[in-house]
Amino acid sequence: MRIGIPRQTAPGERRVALTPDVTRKLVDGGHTVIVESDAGRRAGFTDDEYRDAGGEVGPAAEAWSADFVATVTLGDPLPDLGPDAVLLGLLRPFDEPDRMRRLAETGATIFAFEAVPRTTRAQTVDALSSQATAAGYQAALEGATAADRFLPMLTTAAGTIPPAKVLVLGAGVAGLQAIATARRLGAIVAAFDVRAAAAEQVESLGASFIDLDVERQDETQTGGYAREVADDTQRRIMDGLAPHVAAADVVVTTAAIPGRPAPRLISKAMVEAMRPGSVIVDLAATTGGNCEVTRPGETIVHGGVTIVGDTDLVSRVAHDASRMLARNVASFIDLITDDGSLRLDFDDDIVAEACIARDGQIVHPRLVQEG
Amino acid sequence: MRIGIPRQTAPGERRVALTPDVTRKLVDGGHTVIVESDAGRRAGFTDDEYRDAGGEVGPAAEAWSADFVATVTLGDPLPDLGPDAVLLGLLRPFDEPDRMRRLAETGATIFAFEAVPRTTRAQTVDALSSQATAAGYQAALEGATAADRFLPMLTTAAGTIPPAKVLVLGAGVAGLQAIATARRLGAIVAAFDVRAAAAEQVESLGASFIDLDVERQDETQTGGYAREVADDTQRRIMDGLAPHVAAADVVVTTAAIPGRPAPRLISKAMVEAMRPGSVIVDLAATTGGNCEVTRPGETIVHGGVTIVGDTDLVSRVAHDASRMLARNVASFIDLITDDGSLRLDFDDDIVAEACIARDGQIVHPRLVQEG
Amino acid sequence: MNVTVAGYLYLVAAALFIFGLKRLSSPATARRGNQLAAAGMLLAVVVTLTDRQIVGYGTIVAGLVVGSGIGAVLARRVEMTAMPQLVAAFNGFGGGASALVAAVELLRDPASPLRTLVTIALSALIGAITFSGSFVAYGKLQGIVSGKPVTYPGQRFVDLLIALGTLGVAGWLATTGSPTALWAVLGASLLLGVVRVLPIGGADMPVVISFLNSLSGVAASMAGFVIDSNALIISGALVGASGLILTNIMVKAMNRSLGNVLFAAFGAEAAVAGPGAGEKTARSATPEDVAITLAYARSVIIVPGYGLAVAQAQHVLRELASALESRGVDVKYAIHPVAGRMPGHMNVLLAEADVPYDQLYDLEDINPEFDHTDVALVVGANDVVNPSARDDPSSPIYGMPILDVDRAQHVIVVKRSLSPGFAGIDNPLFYLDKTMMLFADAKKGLGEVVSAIAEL
Amino acid sequence: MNVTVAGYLYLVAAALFIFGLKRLSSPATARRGNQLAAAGMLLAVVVTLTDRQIVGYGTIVAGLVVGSGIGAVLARRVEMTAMPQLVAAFNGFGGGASALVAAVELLRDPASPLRTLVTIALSALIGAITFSGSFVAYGKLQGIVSGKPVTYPGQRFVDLLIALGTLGVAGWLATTGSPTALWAVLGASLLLGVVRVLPIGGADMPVVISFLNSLSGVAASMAGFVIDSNALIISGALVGASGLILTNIMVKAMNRSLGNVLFAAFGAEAAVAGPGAGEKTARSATPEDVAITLAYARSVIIVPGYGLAVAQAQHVLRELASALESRGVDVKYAIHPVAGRMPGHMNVLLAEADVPYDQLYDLEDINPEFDHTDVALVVGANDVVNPSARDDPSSPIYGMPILDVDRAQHVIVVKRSLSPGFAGIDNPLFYLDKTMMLFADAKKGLGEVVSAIAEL
Amino acid sequence: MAELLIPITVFVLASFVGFEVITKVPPTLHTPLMSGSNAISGITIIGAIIAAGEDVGAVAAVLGFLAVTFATINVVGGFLVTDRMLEMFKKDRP
Amino acid sequence: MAELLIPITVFVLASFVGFEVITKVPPTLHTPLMSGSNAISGITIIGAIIAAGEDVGAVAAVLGFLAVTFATINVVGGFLVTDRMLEMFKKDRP
Ligand SMILES: NC(=O)c1ccc[n+]([C@@H]2O[C@H](COP(=O)([O-])OP(=O)(O)OC[C@H]3O[C@@H](n4cnc5c(N)ncnc54)[C@H](OP(=O)(O)O)[C@@H]3O)[C@@H](O)[C@H]2O)c1
Ligand SMILES: NC(=O)c1ccc[n+]([C@@H]2O[C@H](COP(=O)([O-])OP(=O)(O)OC[C@H]3O[C@@H](n4cnc5c(N)ncnc54)[C@H](OP(=O)(O)O)[C@@H]3O)[C@@H](O)[C@H]2O)c1
Ligand SMILES: NC(=O)c1ccc[n+]([C@@H]2O[C@H](COP(=O)([O-])OP(=O)(O)OC[C@H]3O[C@@H](n4cnc5c(N)ncnc54)[C@H](O)[C@@H]3O)[C@@H](O)[C@H]2O)c1
Ligand SMILES: NC(=O)c1ccc[n+]([C@@H]2O[C@H](COP(=O)([O-])OP(=O)(O)OC[C@H]3O[C@@H](n4cnc5c(N)ncnc54)[C@H](O)[C@@H]3O)[C@@H](O)[C@H]2O)c1
Repeated sequence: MRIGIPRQTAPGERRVALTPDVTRKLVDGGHTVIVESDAGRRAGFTDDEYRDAGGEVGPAAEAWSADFVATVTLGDPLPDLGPDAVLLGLLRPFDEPDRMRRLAETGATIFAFEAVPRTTRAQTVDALSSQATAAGYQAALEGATAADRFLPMLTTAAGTIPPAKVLVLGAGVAGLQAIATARRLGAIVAAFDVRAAAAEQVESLGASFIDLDVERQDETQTGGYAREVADDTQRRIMDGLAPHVAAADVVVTTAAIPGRPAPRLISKAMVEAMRPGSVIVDLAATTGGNCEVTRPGETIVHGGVTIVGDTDLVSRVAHDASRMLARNVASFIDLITDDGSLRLDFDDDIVAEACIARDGQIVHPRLVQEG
Repeated sequence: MRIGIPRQTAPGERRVALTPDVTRKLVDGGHTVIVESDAGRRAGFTDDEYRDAGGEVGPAAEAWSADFVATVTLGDPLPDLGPDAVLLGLLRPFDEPDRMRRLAETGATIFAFEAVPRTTRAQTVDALSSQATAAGYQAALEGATAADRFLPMLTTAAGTIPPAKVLVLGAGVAGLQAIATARRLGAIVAAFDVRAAAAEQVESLGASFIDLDVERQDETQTGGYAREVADDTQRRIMDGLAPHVAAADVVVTTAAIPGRPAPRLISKAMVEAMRPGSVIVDLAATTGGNCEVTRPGETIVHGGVTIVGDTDLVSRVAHDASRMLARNVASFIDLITDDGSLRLDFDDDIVAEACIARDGQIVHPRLVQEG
Repeated sequence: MNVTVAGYLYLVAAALFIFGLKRLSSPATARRGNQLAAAGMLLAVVVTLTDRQIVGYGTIVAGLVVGSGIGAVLARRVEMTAMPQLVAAFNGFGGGASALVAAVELLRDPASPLRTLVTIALSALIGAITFSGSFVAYGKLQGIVSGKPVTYPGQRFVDLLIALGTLGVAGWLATTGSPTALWAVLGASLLLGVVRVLPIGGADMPVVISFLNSLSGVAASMAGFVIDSNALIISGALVGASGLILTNIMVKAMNRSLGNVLFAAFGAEAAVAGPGAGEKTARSATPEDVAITLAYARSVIIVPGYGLAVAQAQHVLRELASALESRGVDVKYAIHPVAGRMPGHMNVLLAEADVPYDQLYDLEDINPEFDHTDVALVVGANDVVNPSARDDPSSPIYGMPILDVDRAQHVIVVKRSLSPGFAGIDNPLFYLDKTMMLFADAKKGLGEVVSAIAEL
Repeated sequence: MNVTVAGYLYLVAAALFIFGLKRLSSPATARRGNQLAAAGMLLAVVVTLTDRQIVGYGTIVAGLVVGSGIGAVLARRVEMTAMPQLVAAFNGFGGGASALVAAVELLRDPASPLRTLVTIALSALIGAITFSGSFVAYGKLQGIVSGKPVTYPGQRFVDLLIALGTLGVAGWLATTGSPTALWAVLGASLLLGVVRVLPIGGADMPVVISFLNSLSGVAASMAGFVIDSNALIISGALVGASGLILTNIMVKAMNRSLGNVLFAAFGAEAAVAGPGAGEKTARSATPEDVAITLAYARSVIIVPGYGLAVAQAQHVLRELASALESRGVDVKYAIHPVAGRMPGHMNVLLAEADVPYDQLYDLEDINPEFDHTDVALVVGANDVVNPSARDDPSSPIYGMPILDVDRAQHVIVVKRSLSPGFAGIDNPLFYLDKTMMLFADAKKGLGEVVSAIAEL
Repeated sequence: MAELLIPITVFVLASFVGFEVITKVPPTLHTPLMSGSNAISGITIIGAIIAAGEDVGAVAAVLGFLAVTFATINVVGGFLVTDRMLEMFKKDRP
Repeated sequence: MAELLIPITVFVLASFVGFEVITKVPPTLHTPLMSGSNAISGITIIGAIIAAGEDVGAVAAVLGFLAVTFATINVVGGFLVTDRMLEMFKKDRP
């Protein structure tokens, strides 16, 4: 099978969908890999490394016209795909359904990582998890760097500096990683989530869970994801969080509900109650932000509080994020090939569920219903 | 005694020489504290907090005309001091001797933290240490944040990410703190220094020491500081470091020799041998940088390698750095006051050695000789 | 042989028994201890054969030859798993021998003084109980007699009657020396042994055997009083006392009391079975079992899982690993890519406990090693070591790569219960013969294992 | 009293001694053990007084009264620090009594059979050596005799001569029963005791006393053979054997061998003295000493310093703290602002070992607590606990605030030697009476303390 | 009871030794230890030999023969099987 | 030597008990244990009482008196001083 790896064109995007080491594995497995020139440069991989690994380096058109194309995201304009093309990537199908429909019209078979089920078996294909890991790690670091305080406790001749307080809202994959990273740095970490299982998970990282008196959602019925909460619950959550936000030196917010705008957890007033010099890193910025003040894509200072709304956090760890993504891509290729050639097996639940469109038709139930 | 705390005017400087909590202690000790309006704002302290602590908030002139003025650094132009004034701060006397001489002409008594001896008893006054602590911590964080890799090892469904390699050059106060911070984040840390005692100190933080075959300096004869090395030693060091630099994902350099330009440890060629995406944080940028490519005050990218030459790293932890500095200031005030009023005791070795100029004369031996 | 010399040689034999027993209680020296004791026994037998005024060697030699043959064949042939019941049988033979010695002595001189008759009666009584009781225990372990406690209404009353009757005839024997009384004592005691052991469940048999063994020691001691032999008195007392202590240790390890095991066990035995476990049973182990299995291993692979994080047991795990390493055990950590609840969860934990990176192994690197690893120690992991992901195409997690812990010699799993992990499915690993379950919170359980290792 | 009853009562007394000794070897039960043994002794004395055919009670009562008075007064009056020498003296009296018993027996019947004479000779010999040896030990400890080993050229040869002579007269006594020989044996043995103990240094006296105690047990046992008393034989053998084991344990704790202590100690005693320590000596402790001091404390404050970091001992320190906490000891960490070599150095270490923040105390918060703290455990810290910074205006570090560990009840310092810290100055803390030094690399030393605590 | 004083003294002392000797036995050694001490309790073989060596009629002879046989089974089998169990602890450490 | 068989048996067994009873003694207990076992070795007081109770002349009487006195000092003083030492371990733990 010919595998095409185009260079990313979305602004700020530094990742690449395949790395030289994974390229070698695929080539050894009988595939041909065509990498667009400079595709890996911003993630720290040179064209030469791809060549050394057995890949071919070529122009964009060649990468895009392969049997199977793996991209990180979709830029503007949408690529021209032939009806036989197979595309895989973080395509944001539920956030940008219209672009998806337009892409479907090409007749190509389209797989989105966002639609991969969150099952145990699917974990090697789960790019949402791998990229959220990077996002959570980077978010904690950005918060620590931007804060005007030390995270760890320091007892020095010039007095004792107490440890900083870090608050993490939303304890999914990214949130947990942010917790772990802040804990490594020595901060006192607290976290909140609406999922029932989150409390134990937060505590399993040595952080404390903020127990607000709101219904805990049983995630097992929703594929692991949280549901939107009622308005009054929302208000109760915000009221409950207010003192914790005010006391925090660094807040990392990651709360998300797939295909919905991010839940609002921090109001402008709550930001203004924070100590000048403290920081909010809003990982939900892409879907509107968990914080009222967040400006997606920007870092702003509001009343002395820095609010990081940058949407390229994952790209700041492009090298390792690409490595993980590349493994996800390779694992997916494993699922859809047989002895080096394409064989789409829609009986496999991962392949079936990940498919957004084929034969010119949107097939994913969520998009079909909505459309 | 009237203590004046002016607002900092040097560009990028966010620290303040006194914090509200230390203000309260001094006020309780019978002093009057005059804080220039907004002096603490950029370090996260409001004028109200100073007022609550018993300080007076006033214009710049009032702060500068106090009996004793504590500043972080000196801005441009130099302040007007009366002959009775007593000034304390991080004044860079050995780096900017001419400005010091001009200031001395005012007849004021001038103390520089840089001249405080590095003795056990002097540690509470040792602002170089406290600020280097902040610098080292922040440098490691900046390096981690700017790197396109994870620092810790991560075993995930999308493969195992090996831990990043961090290299610290110069294991003084800042270097050791950088080592500790990188280790907290899970990196594999190696370090180098020319001082004989450094190896044990580096290892006491769980990092490994790079043992190049160069003479180890016995620091006990030079007040704890390193001396300049001969040119050929310099070359041997650079040759020895080259493979370590090339393999590192993050390099933090802190090597310094008081009053001299920073030793050159990383050449342009060595930078070019690094993997694109890796980072150098050059804490020695103020004195020219340990890296040939460093541009003081700027972050640049050279051949894919980010070189952070920013000179305001300490100001990025302004809040806690100010807290520590304030304790140093208060400890110094303790040494020069008796029952709430000024009593300069030049028999005290700390007071004597810290004094740069008085009665219109430069008195510090190092500047006297040089001048 | 001079009687005095013989006396001293018997003393030497007794000393060898003492040294032997002492060594038997530590794994490192146990084998040597057994050999010492055997040497002592040989010495005692040789001395007896040469010293005493023995009229006919015929029966003796015949008995020795037949007995050695049977004993040796049984001991060599038996399978490892059948050893406990064999010990029970041997014990029964020993008790029987004591009873028979008493019988012969009585027959030789029914007009012995009272104190001799008392000891004869005791020896016969205890010997016979040991004999029949041991063989019932044998039957239960071997599956010939039902392993379940055999009970019926009024049992306690009947038992009491039999016990009183036995004591009565023993009294008769002691006061009269009548051979009839002897047969009555033997009969009643045999019966008593049977009815006392039948109601006890199979799982408690080791304790019963140990207790009967202690009794048979006392019987030997009594026989020593009868024939006035210090060697018998000392050795019998030794076994009686050490057996009692051992019984007590075993009972404590089961969190029971001896009385409870011997008398109160009329209820059914509680086997640990998980939800959906069906007929399978998991073997529950004590921290001491785990400690010794780990401490005497050459190589241990530790598999941490989400439970380790929940229990925040990373530090005590690291303590355990250092304790093992300082005993020369080779310790590695196998990190499954999805162990825990977030990518890198185990890395965070182990970094906190400062486990060196070079002890951490990825799935692909470690899986080939399980084959030649003595013990896989699974701490709070479940799905990531579930063999059905590999072997059972109908499993919802079929196809997920797992850590092949089931290929190690022994598997120890530390978790609180048999309840499933994240994927919500049962784990056949827990029911393997080679698996021991330490049911405990990981922090507490591992802490106990660490203490137990320190005491080895 | 019936002889048989007396015999059984003696057996009871002996059993009480056994129980007593057993309990004496664990801190929790030691006192009760001593009382049990005393009760056994009372029983034995009462039985003896009522049982034996005693002709005149006069001397006996006089002896009992005088002896009790002296014993009680000495035991009550002595200062804590003088206890070891008192034990030596008591031991000497015991040995003397055994020798005297042998003497009286000989005088009563010089024509006793050989075996009685042999035991009389042994009893006299061992008893007299114990007597004189113990009093020399007493003198050394009390400072009456020089604590230094007394040596002269040719000593070994002279000693050998005396020993051979003693054996010779003992042989003479055993074969002839001559009273002259008795006096000769007594005299020679007394001399032998003196010359054998004089060359041993004062620091080794406890071992010598323990060994002599074991000997006096053997002497009592010999006396038992003489007067045919099982009580004496058993008790004497008990003390003889347990004393030997105890001696061995003590010798091992000093990293020596018994032979080395008794014979090879002709060299000078090595006192640990630091550079510039002048006349001061630091008290070196074993990990076991440290373990028991910590384990039986109510509150412990741990003071980490640069040495902890150098040794990378943070994890084992944390293990130690958890072991103590699980025994109910209150544990805190005192962090000096400049401990280590960089600001926050200790924080980094303790965070790595996951010590909870709320157990860390600043200098100002913890200093008032040392006064009512049982033990301050200083691990690799030096300058930050140097009292001269507080007390000695001439010290280069005078004026630096320190952690007032010297105000705690006991101070334990773990470091490799007496060498100074960063500031390069001597530390008077190490030479305080209340300070024990554990000379070891912190990781190794603390590891041994942890093991020792597990074994308590 | 006077004649019993000595044997009882011996019995008591031996019991103490028995109690003391077994202190902390790890669970895996429970079975071997039980088996080994069971073999020691086969010391009754001495009594059996003496009994079988006497000439007190046919019944006694049969009983004596049985006694020796039983005791020998206990002793020989006991020590051998213990040894087999202990073979599993190959890795003897000092 | 035949008469010695029994006492020697007793001696050997008692020695075993003595060896076994002392297993692991923490160093702080060394002195009290030594002191306590020293008091027990004062059992020679029995011999002393018997010796002093006999009537075999003045010398023997004096020696007997001394023997009782010495032994009593050992016993009484020994147990008392041990008790004082052990008072320091107030905090008995089970
Ligand atoms: N790594 C990831 O990124 C990620 C993310 C989401 C989901 N997952 C899933 O999580 C699972 C991870 O597998 P795993 O083997 O690590 O965990 P697991 O299968 O969830 O099993 C954890 C086991 O730990 C035990 N446990 C819980 N608390 C304990 C305590 N305090 N002490 C001792 N044991 C305790 C539980 O049994 P008891 O209740 O009987 O004690 C449970 O069976 C996989 O199914 C994976 O797909 C992973
Ligand atoms: N905190 C800071 O920022 C800073 C910076 C620079 C200097 N200082 C100075 O450093 C000193 C710190 O005081 P401190 O009490 O922490 O340390 P210290 O006074 O330097 O003493 C450390 C002690 O640790 C012992 N040690 C070294 N390695 C050891 C090992 N492996 N195991 C056990 N012990 C070991 C050494 O004794 P042995 O050799 O006998 O074992 C030494 O005496 C102060 O004088 C302070 O002024 C502090
Ligand atoms: N295959 C697997 O086994 C697997 C792999 C990875 C993740 N997961 C599971 O998938 C789930 C989702 O993880 P994710 O990181 O992708 O989630 P996500 O990005 O969709 O959401 C992030 C977190 O925000 C939380 N959240 C939503 N609304 C909130 C509100 N109003 N207030 C507070 N928190 C709110 C969610 O509960 C979630 O934990 C988790 O349960 C995770 O354990 C399973
Ligand atoms: N009072 C005290 O006891 C006290 C307090 C703080 C610091 N100190 C000591 O003061 C000394 C200086 O600390 P600092 O951080 O201010 O030093 P610094 O900022 O002057 O220099 C930083 C480090 O660079 C090193 N260096 C210089 N030239 C080098 C070269 N060519 N190659 C590699 N490394 C080179 C130096 O050895 C030093 O460790 C240290 O020894 C420190 O321990 C003592």
